Formats: sequence, C-alpha cells, structure tokens
Amino acid sequence: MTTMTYREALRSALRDALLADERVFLMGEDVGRYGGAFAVSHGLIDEFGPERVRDAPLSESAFVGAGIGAALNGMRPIVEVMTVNFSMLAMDQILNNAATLRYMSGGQLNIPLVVRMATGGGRQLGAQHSHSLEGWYAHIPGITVLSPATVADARGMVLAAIQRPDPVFIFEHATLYPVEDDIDAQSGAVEIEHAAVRRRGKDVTLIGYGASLGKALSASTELAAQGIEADVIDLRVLRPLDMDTVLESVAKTHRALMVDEAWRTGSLAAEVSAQITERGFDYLDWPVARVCGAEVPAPYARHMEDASLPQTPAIVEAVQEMFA
Amino acid sequence: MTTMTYREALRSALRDALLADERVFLMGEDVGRYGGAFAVSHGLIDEFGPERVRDAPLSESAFVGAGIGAALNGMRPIVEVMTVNFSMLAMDQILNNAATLRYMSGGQLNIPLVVRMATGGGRQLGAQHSHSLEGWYAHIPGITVLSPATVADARGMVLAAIQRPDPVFIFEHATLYPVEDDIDAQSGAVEIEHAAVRRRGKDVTLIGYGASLGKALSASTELAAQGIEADVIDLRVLRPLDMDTVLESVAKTHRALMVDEAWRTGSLAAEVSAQITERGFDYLDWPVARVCGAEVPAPYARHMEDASLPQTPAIVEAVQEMFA
Amino acid sequence: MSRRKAVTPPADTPLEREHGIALLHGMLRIRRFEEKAAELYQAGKIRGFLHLYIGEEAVAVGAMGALRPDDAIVATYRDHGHALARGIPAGALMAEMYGKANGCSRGRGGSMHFFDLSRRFFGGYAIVGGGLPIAVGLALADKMRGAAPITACFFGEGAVAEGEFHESLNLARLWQLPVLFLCENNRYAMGTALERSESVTDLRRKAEAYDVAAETVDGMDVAAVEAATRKAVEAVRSGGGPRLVEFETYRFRGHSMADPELYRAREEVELWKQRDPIAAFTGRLRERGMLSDADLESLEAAVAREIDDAVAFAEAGPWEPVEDLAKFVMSD
Amino acid sequence: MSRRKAVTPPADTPLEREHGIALLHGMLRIRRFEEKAAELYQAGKIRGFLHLYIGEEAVAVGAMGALRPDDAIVATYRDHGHALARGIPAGALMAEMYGKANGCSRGRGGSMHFFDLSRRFFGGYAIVGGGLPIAVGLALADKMRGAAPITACFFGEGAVAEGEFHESLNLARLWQLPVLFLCENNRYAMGTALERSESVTDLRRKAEAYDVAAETVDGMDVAAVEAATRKAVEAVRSGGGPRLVEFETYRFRGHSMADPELYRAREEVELWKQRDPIAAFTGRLRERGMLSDADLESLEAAVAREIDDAVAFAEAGPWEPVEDLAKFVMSD
Ligand SMILES: Cc1ncc(C[n+]2csc(CCOP(=O)(O)OP(=O)(O)O)c2C)c(N)n1
Ligand SMILES: Cc1ncc(C[n+]2csc(CCOP(=O)(O)OP(=O)(O)O)c2C)c(N)n1
Ligand SMILES: [Mg+2]
Ligand SMILES: [Mg+2]
Repeated sequence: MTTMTYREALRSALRDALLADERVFLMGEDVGRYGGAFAVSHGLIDEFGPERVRDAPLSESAFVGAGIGAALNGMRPIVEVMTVNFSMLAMDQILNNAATLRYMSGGQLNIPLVVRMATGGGRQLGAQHSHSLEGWYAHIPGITVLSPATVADARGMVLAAIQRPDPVFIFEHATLYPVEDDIDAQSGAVEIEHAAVRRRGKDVTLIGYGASLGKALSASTELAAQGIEADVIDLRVLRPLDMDTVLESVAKTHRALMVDEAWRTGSLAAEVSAQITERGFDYLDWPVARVCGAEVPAPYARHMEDASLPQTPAIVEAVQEMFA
Repeated sequence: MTTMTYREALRSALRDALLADERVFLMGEDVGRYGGAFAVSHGLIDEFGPERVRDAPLSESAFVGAGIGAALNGMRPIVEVMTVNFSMLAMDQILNNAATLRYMSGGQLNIPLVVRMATGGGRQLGAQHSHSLEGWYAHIPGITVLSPATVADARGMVLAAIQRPDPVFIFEHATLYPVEDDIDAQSGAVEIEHAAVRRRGKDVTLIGYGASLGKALSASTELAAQGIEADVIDLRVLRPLDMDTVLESVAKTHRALMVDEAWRTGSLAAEVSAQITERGFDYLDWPVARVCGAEVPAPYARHMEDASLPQTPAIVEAVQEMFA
Repeated sequence: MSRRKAVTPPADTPLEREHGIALLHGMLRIRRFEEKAAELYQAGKIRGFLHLYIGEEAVAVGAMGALRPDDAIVATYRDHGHALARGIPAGALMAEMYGKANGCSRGRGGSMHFFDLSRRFFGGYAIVGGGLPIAVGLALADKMRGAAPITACFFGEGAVAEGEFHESLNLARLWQLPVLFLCENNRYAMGTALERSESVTDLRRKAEAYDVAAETVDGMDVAAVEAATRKAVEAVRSGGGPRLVEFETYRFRGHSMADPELYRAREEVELWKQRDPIAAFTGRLRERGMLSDADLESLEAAVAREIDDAVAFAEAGPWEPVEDLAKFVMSD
Repeated sequence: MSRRKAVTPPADTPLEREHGIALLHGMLRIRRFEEKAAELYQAGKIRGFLHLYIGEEAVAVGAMGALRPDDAIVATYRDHGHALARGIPAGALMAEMYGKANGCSRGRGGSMHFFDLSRRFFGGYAIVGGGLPIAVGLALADKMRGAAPITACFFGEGAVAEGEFHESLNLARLWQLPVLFLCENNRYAMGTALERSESVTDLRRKAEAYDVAAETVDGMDVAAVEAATRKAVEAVRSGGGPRLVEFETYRFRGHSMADPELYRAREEVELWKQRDPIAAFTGRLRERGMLSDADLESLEAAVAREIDDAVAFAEAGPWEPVEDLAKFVMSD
C-alpha cells in the first residue's frame, strides 16, 4: 500500500494504460506541456511524447469528435475535456455520434473511447465554471458514466474504462484531486457495474456519488452520534444505475435520502428517488428525500455558494425529520 | 371561433408579435425564404421583409448567441432552432449565457428572448433527429420552458413568451403541427404558470405534455370504458413545474402515472414522480408510475420506433396494474 | 444560373472506353435507384426523410473512383450516391430504407444513416457538419499508426458555416492528417443560398485560412471530378496533409421530399438540368464513339435489373424482431 | 522571443502631454490594481480564479480610449483591465472580487464576471469564445435600430480555434454588423502556444476568409493600440461592417494564479518584460519631456490612493444576505 492523491491515482492509471497498449493516447486542451489543467497528466508528455499526449487547440467539438473517429478506427483515445462546463461545446458529438453510431450502424461500429472531465462546484468559480451536469450524461443510452469518489476508484475506473468497447465518461469532482488515501499502486481495473456500500447502518440509506459521498459520510458520522445508523451508498456508476444495491439497503432501512450537487429539478437524485419508489414502495416508511443544489446559477461569493450547495447540516436535518 | 392548425396558430402569433412590436424579429435557419422547416413562418418574410424574418446560416451557436446579445440590447428576438436535435450545438450559449447573465450581473442585465424548436420522435427520423430533450432544459435555472400541447396554447404561449423579460424556450412536438382545433383567432397571451386539467376523473392522475398528452387522453378514454376515470393533466410549463395542480389531483385520485417520450432514466417524469412522492406520500395508494421512451437511440424502422415510444396500450396496462 | 467562378479546368486525361462506361453506369445506378426510392416514398414503403442526390451523381461517382478500398468514407444524410458508388449493394440500401433487418444498418439507420464497415463506409451523418470531426479522428488513427489509408469526408456547402468546419480543418492541417475534404457545393442549404450563408462564397478562400490547399471543380463533369480527386488523393496519401476539393453541382430535386422549393426559380433549376451530368457524359461518350444506342440500352437494362432485385431483396427482407430493440445500444 | 510578424507601423499621431499622461495613468491603475489583487488572493480575500492582465495593459487602455460611452463592450474572464479602462470604479471591482454586495455584480460574478450596464460593459465571459456571438447580437440590435453605437469584443488568440469565432465573424460580415473584434494575442492559451493551436498563425489570414479587414498592431505600445483602434472604430461606425484588430502582447504572469508555467522559458518572459508597455511608454513620455519624476510620483500616489480606497470600499462592503440567494435568477 502507498499513499496517493486522487490526482496521482488518475495519473498512475493513465500512465499504465499508455504503457500497456500502444493504441492508447491522451488528447485534450493542455494535457501535455501545461501538464493538465488539474495537473493530472503532469509529466506524461515527457515520458510518452507529444503524439501520445496530445495538446489540442480550443476546439472541444472537433477533438471530442476526433476521439470518436480515432476510436472507430482502432485506437483507444482518452480524451480530457478539462471540465464539464466546456463539454457543452462537444455535446452534439457526444449525444449524436458517440452514443448512437453503434446502434445506428446495426452493431457494425464500436467506439472504445474514454472521456474524462472535472465536474462540480465549491471552488468559487461562478456560474459558468461550476456545473454538475453528469446527470445529463446519465440520461444518454449508449454510454457508460462513472464517478469515482475514492482514490482507489480514480485509478481503477480509468483502467476499467480503457478496456471497454463502448464510450465511457468519467466525471472527476474537482475538489477531490488533492484527496489522499492508501492504495495498492499495482491495483488493476475495478468492476464498474455496482454501487458500493461505504458504511453500514440500519436506520436510513444515504446515497451520494463523487464529492457528495463525502458529505453523506460526514452526515452519517453526526447521525451516528445521535443514534441514527446510516447505510451510505456510493453510486459509483451513474449509468447504468445499480438500483439493486440501493433497494437492498432501503429494504432494510425503510428510509432513503440522496445527496446531489446538481440543481434539484431534473437531477439524478430525482431518478434515484423515482426508482426507489417504483421498486420499493412497500419498504418505505418515509418519502425518499433529496438534498440537492439550489436552483440558481452558481454564485461567486463564498457564503452564497456554500448556501447553494448541499451541506452536511442540511443532510442531518433532513434525516432527523424522518425520525421526528 | 375559427379552425386552425397548431402550425397556423404559431404563425398567427408570430405575425401578431411582429405587428405589435417593432423590436420583435424572427431569426433562424430557413425561417424566411424556405418558409420554415415546418412551414411555421411561411409567408412572413413577404410581409415583414428579410431583416425581420432573418435567415441565418448553419451556425446554431452564433445565431442563438446573437439572439441573446440582441435581447440584451433592447430587441425582442424570436429565434427558431429548427429542432432540439440541433440545439446541442447552441447549448453552451443557452446554459452558460442565456441562463446566467442576469444572475451573474447582479440583476443588471435581462434577456427578453424567445427560442422555439421542434422536438420529439415518431416520424422515423432515426437517432440524430428524434430527441426529446426538453427535460434537460427544464433542469436549467434562469429560463422558462413551455410545451404547448394544444392549438390554443401554441398561439397563446408565443404571445405570452414575447412579453417576458427573461428567456423562454418553447418546445413544439413535431407531430402536432398539422393538428387542428377551434380557436379564437384574436385570442391573446395565455397564462404560463399553471398546468391544466384536460379531463376530470377521480381514480387516477395521468400526466403528460406535448404529444404525450394526446396519448394520455386516449388512454383515459379506454380506461373510462373499463370504469376507471382519469384526471388528465397537461403540464404545459416544464419549468417551473406547477406541482400544486398535480398534487391536488393526486390527493383525490391516490394514483399517478406520467407519460414522457424521453428516455426513462433522468426524464422529466422522474422529477414529477419524485416530487409527487415527496409532497404527497400519504396520498399515494400506489407508487407513481412512468411510461417513458425506451433507452435506445431512436431506431428508423416503424415497428422499432413504435416500440421505443410510449403508446396508449402501455399506459392503459400500467393503470390497470394499479387496480389489479 | 448564378455567375460561375473560375474552376480548375478538367485535366484532359484520355478516357478509356471501359472506364467511361463504368462511370456512366455508376451515375445511372444512382439516378435510377433514387427515382425508384422517390416512388417508394410516395407509396409509403420508405419513410422518414429522403434526400435525393439526383443531379449530383458525378460527384460521388467521380470521387469514389479515386479512392481505394481501404480508405475511409464519411458521408452526409444525402448518402445514397456515396453508398452506391462505394459498392454497397443496392439491395442492402433499399432494404435499409424499408427498415428491414437485411438493410445495411439493420433497419436502425434509414436513408440518412447508411453504414458498411466492410467497405469502410463510416456512415451518413445527419447533423450538418457532424461528420467532419469524425473524419479527422479516423485520419488521426491512420496517421498515428503510420497506415496508408486516407479518409474522404463529404459535406455540403451549408456545413461550411458551422463551427465544426473551422475546428476540423484547423485540426487536420495542424496535425497534418490524411483527410480529404470533399465539399458538395449545390448552392443551397435547404432554402438558403450560399450567398446568404457565407460572407465569402469562394470556399477556397476558407481553406486558405488553414493553409489547406483547395481547388474548385465542375461537379457536373464526372471525368473532371475523378481527375481532380485523384490528384488530391495522391497529395494527401503522400503525406501532404489535408486537402479540400469543392465540387460545383446542383440538386435537381427539393432538399427532401417535403420541400416546397419556394426559394429558387424554376428557370434556375431548368438551366442546371441542361448540364445534367448523366446526359452530358452520355453525349461525350457518344461523340467519342464509345457508346452506342445498344450499349446504353444494355446499361439501362442492367441497372433496371439491379434496382428490381434491390426492391425484391427489400420486400423479402425480414423485420428485425421487436425484442431486439435494445440490441446494439452497447456491445454485449 | 519568437519571431515577430510584420505589424502595421504605429500611425505617428502627435501625442499631447495630457493625453499621454492619461494613457500612462490608465495603465498604471491596472498594474497596481492587479498587483494588489494578487496579494489579496494570496491572503485569501479573493478566491476562485484570478487571471492577471499584467503586461497587456496597453491593449485595454489604448483600445478603450478609442471607444465612446454608448458603445458596447464584451470582455473575457481576464477582464480587470477592460473594466478599469472602461471607467468602472476600482472599488466596485475590488468589492466584486471580495464577493461583496457592493461589487459591480453584487458578488455573484467574481473576477471573471464583471458587469456594468450603465457603462455598457456587458461582461466578462469565461467560456472561451462565448462572448463573440453575444457581441454579434449586440451589434445586430444597433444595426436594426439604425443606432450609432458599435460593439467592441475582446478575446484571446486561443479563442480563434473555437467554432464560435468562425460562426461569429461570418455572421458579422454577412450581415455587415458594427462589431469590432479585438484579439489579444498574448501567444498562449493557458499553456498552448499559438503555433500549437493554429495551422495558420497569422490571424489576419483568418479574418480574410470572411472578408473582414484586419490589421496587426504592437500591443505593447499604447499609442499604437489607440491609433489603430480609432481607425478601425471609425470604419466600423461609418457602416463599413466588422473589423478585426490583433494586438501582439504578452502576459507577464501565469495564466491564472495556479499556473506552474512549465510551457515557456523564463528567458522568453524576461525578453518580453523588456518591452513592458508601462516602462516603454514612461520612457517615451520622459524622452519627449512630457513627464517629470514629480509627475510620475504624483501619478503613482494617485493610483495608490485609488487602490487603497478600493480595498477599503471592498472591506467595508456588506455581504449579500444569504436569503437573497435566488434573487436575479429571473426578473421579478
Ligand atoms: C446542425 C444542423 N442544423 C440544421 C439541420 C437541418 N438541415 C438538414 S440538411 C440542411 C441543409 C444542409 O445543406 P448543405 O450542407 O449544403 O447540404 P445539402 O443538403 O445541400 O446536400 C439543414 C439546414 C441539420 N440537419 N443539422
Ligand atoms: C470553451 C473553454 N475551454 C476551455 C477553457 C479553459 N480555459 C480558460 S482560459 C483558456 C485559454 C484561453 O486562451 P486565450 O483565448 O488566448 O486567452 P488568454 O487567457 O491568453 O487571455 C482555457 C483553455 C474555457 N474557459 N473555455
Ligand atoms: Mg448544399
Ligand atoms: Mg492567449
């Protein structure tokens, strides 16, 4: 076991992928000479050269599309879109090409493409740089959507994604990059089919992913002090959702709450809530609760942004209400 | 009262808006000389000239952005994006500019912009031309999202939207354009705050919007023949949702089902379901049901596309199950 | 007819009889195939959007003739001509338009989305401009592997206004990728004339902004198309980076079957029809004594048989079982 | 320093003393304001992203001097210079970066999103290229009303690769709109040098592809910037359609406060610093006998006071009440 940051875990996985397979290459804005906007690919250009760690111009649509094309033609591109905020410029390529070509071609084509991007708010970057739009991606058939919340998943999910024959989108919450944890530096791909229970309890099911997992966990600690034991579930895979794991927990706890940084209306939390009710109505002693982002463009000021994002006290309060 | 198609109702509203206010102009691909891809603006260029019925090049991002800019600077643009499928190319302008500028500027700017687009499947146009993505739009704070399902709303919603100080997005289901109905040709703006109960019943609440309203209504007729009386609600306004009207109905019926053409995971139907459960848990005798689009890129073949979209029999069946 | 630009005069390649007949045959196949498709559309056998290529046949036939089987092709929603010229059997295409399981995309694509991986036909793209980045990526893969194939990317002049054109041409030249951009300038994007969609209508000037060599060719002359494309293909294949060829052409029919054609004068269409690429090339072959009435008859007969067979193949094809609706969303 | 292109030689406008001092004052305000901002960032008073304009002051000051109060301005996330040069009070800007309610965007925007409608400052845009279509629309409104104002749109050379650059320039020229595109070519987009982002690095050739007249100006020479902008503004205002001016400049600091600057040599930075626009212009005024030591001291003192006042204004400013979180999402 070694200690690594989430950032380093990603980097080690990218490096291993580049070492293991000649067809793998990285492409994106500033992945090379700059070292990556979040320093994830720092140093890789020196080791693998500018062909395989390929700086792209500010042309999101073209380089994401080029990733799709290269994947169609035998390569294994790992494209970095820097942040989800800029991925709107590539949304046409993602929605209309990456997600459809296999289907539209009657199964002839396939696209072993990995797209990574940072997501989320909490860094006072304002309304254009703080989106949590992975929920939109989770709506799209034809792609897999991952959200590593731990250092182990950061490494293992990249290694798993690169083996997939179809497009995989990895959302890295920008506040997680500096987080440290112990990890087996040689560990390989992790499974990317299931949610994970990160803490076991019997009274309530807290569901999160990415950075909201941490908030759910810290709420669970506070709740435990009050005698409420929470199951804490890390969704991990946002598409396809592993609702079995969630429902198994709710069958036991009879209460569920999802934490989601995204705007509440139309959030992934809505889907999770709807599915819990559809499949687990009789388990429920209380309606599924959601603690989500406020429905405002992200404000810059610290106190305003804090108020716009789900915070631990709000989670604790919502759970307390269930037991009032 | 005169009889008009949905298409004509839209056209009459556009014409009235152009006549009433010099600041109003239409802009989009083929709105002028071609007469509109769906013939909605047919003839308007002859009456108002190419400056006010302005054909734009294939540049969705630029002309949607230009609509925002013109609205910022005192005009009242009505932009047509032809179909929601192409609006992905303008998503950055919509999400990051139209929806944020008022907020980011601390209330200094406002954007009286109307954007119209066709949406939906059912016309065998395949995976790139059949999206139902209005649910994504309904996720975005800072904009209003409308979905006229009737001839009267087609006209009245355009007239209402043009009076708004903030961006309004109007989604016109492409299968509705030829639908006829009686309408007062002089009727003005309709209110755009509430859902409408389109049929009254006591046993179950069916919720739809746009083209799915028609499917809910035809299901309700079949159900009535079986002795099940449905309240049928037309959401009309997809953002902000009028859940009061929905909950009032569910308080009476104790059962609800939403029909939504969009892919099920992450659909607007998920949000409606989650909110009904959150606010009306104690009303419910049965979990809120959803009849949604299958999670596949839209296939071309008729029988396959039919199977991928919500159809009346599936709605009837889902309701029957609630009473089994 | 609007004023014509100076186009590169056709290289006067000596035309072999056999080759000439093959070119004519290629164009006739497209023409008759589409005439039949239009008929079947009226009859409700084909649905969705149908974009006819009639009038533009010289472009697909001439250009495709200059490409190798291992080159990659990217086309648009107006893809019947490209698919036929590439050698996808007419039956598989007709069946696709019927929505049958024996269609080239198993009925999932329809007219706008023909695919045939075995022929490296990477599909018809229906979002205008959406195929260009894909082509760049296909070429990037070849370049990174040091492989010889190039990628040919067809698109309409309307696509030139899209941001993806700009981004793709820049990327292709910046990375010196083996892509051949083939612009089918039929003067209209739906009802929008080039003059109303571009401030600069000479598209070579666009290409220059990326340092991509470009030329404009008479797209109604199949031999000129072939010669120009061949030259460009050679330059691209030999590592010279991307090139662009613009073909001046015209669609004789509406944009799609729904087009009321309010935006152009009947006279303009008639003038262009006088330059019908098939009639013109037929005349040329005749003049040179390479084509007899009997030759033409037997060509037409062969084409008619091929189309009949294609329709029969489509009619006889099975429907994809509805249970397979979700098949191919992802790999198994 | 990389090879320099031929730039339009500065028009030799006679420089009035008062005006010269005003230009210098304008640049000094930006420099000192940003030095203070960097300090406050380290101190944690300012958060989020902070993109310094240091080294590029001549561009904002020279260009803004050529514009009228009723002209519209569109800027980028690197907008301190533009905002100050436009006359937004330093206090309102500093308070904005503090996130205070007396900030120019009520604390909702931060450093990247300054706004001041009263000065027709339509904001800093943080999606690269995202401001260009907005500028086109602002200008379209003026043109449709027959109004005299023009719109000036600042953007970095990195934005040129984005599709929105292409779409916006075309639209502006196609519709002959009164937009002035002002490209701040500081040679890098984050860590990506222009040579690695454009196949053609002479950006005038890009503009030509839309028939937009363009010139390149030494962006380290405030008088040259002003003269060139004035000429372009006149052309645009008189109905000549859009123009583009490229300013060759350089940022002396990292892209943002987080930049490790791995992508450029320290020597390159040092060479450019020798062309510091403030030092250069100070020297020029001195040479001409227009600036004494005392003048400079009193300028610096005035600027220092202004910055102190700005910080005090920001420090004293109230926090927007959290209950107003949703205020301004929509109009009431
Ligand atoms: C991004 C996008 N916008 C709009 C459309 C609708 N549309 C389909 S074809 C077309 C015109 C394209 O013209 P051009 O590129 O010249 O090709 P042509 O049809 O003439 O072959 C338009 C506007 C689309 N498919 N995609
Ligand atoms: C669409 C988009 N992609 C990426 C980014 C991240 N980013 C912010 S600034 C920048 C570089 C922009 O360079 P340039 O346009 O030259 O402006 P400069 O910073 O040099 O002033 C990048 C890549 C962004 N903000 N928007
Ligand atoms: Mg065309
Ligand atoms: Mg730059």
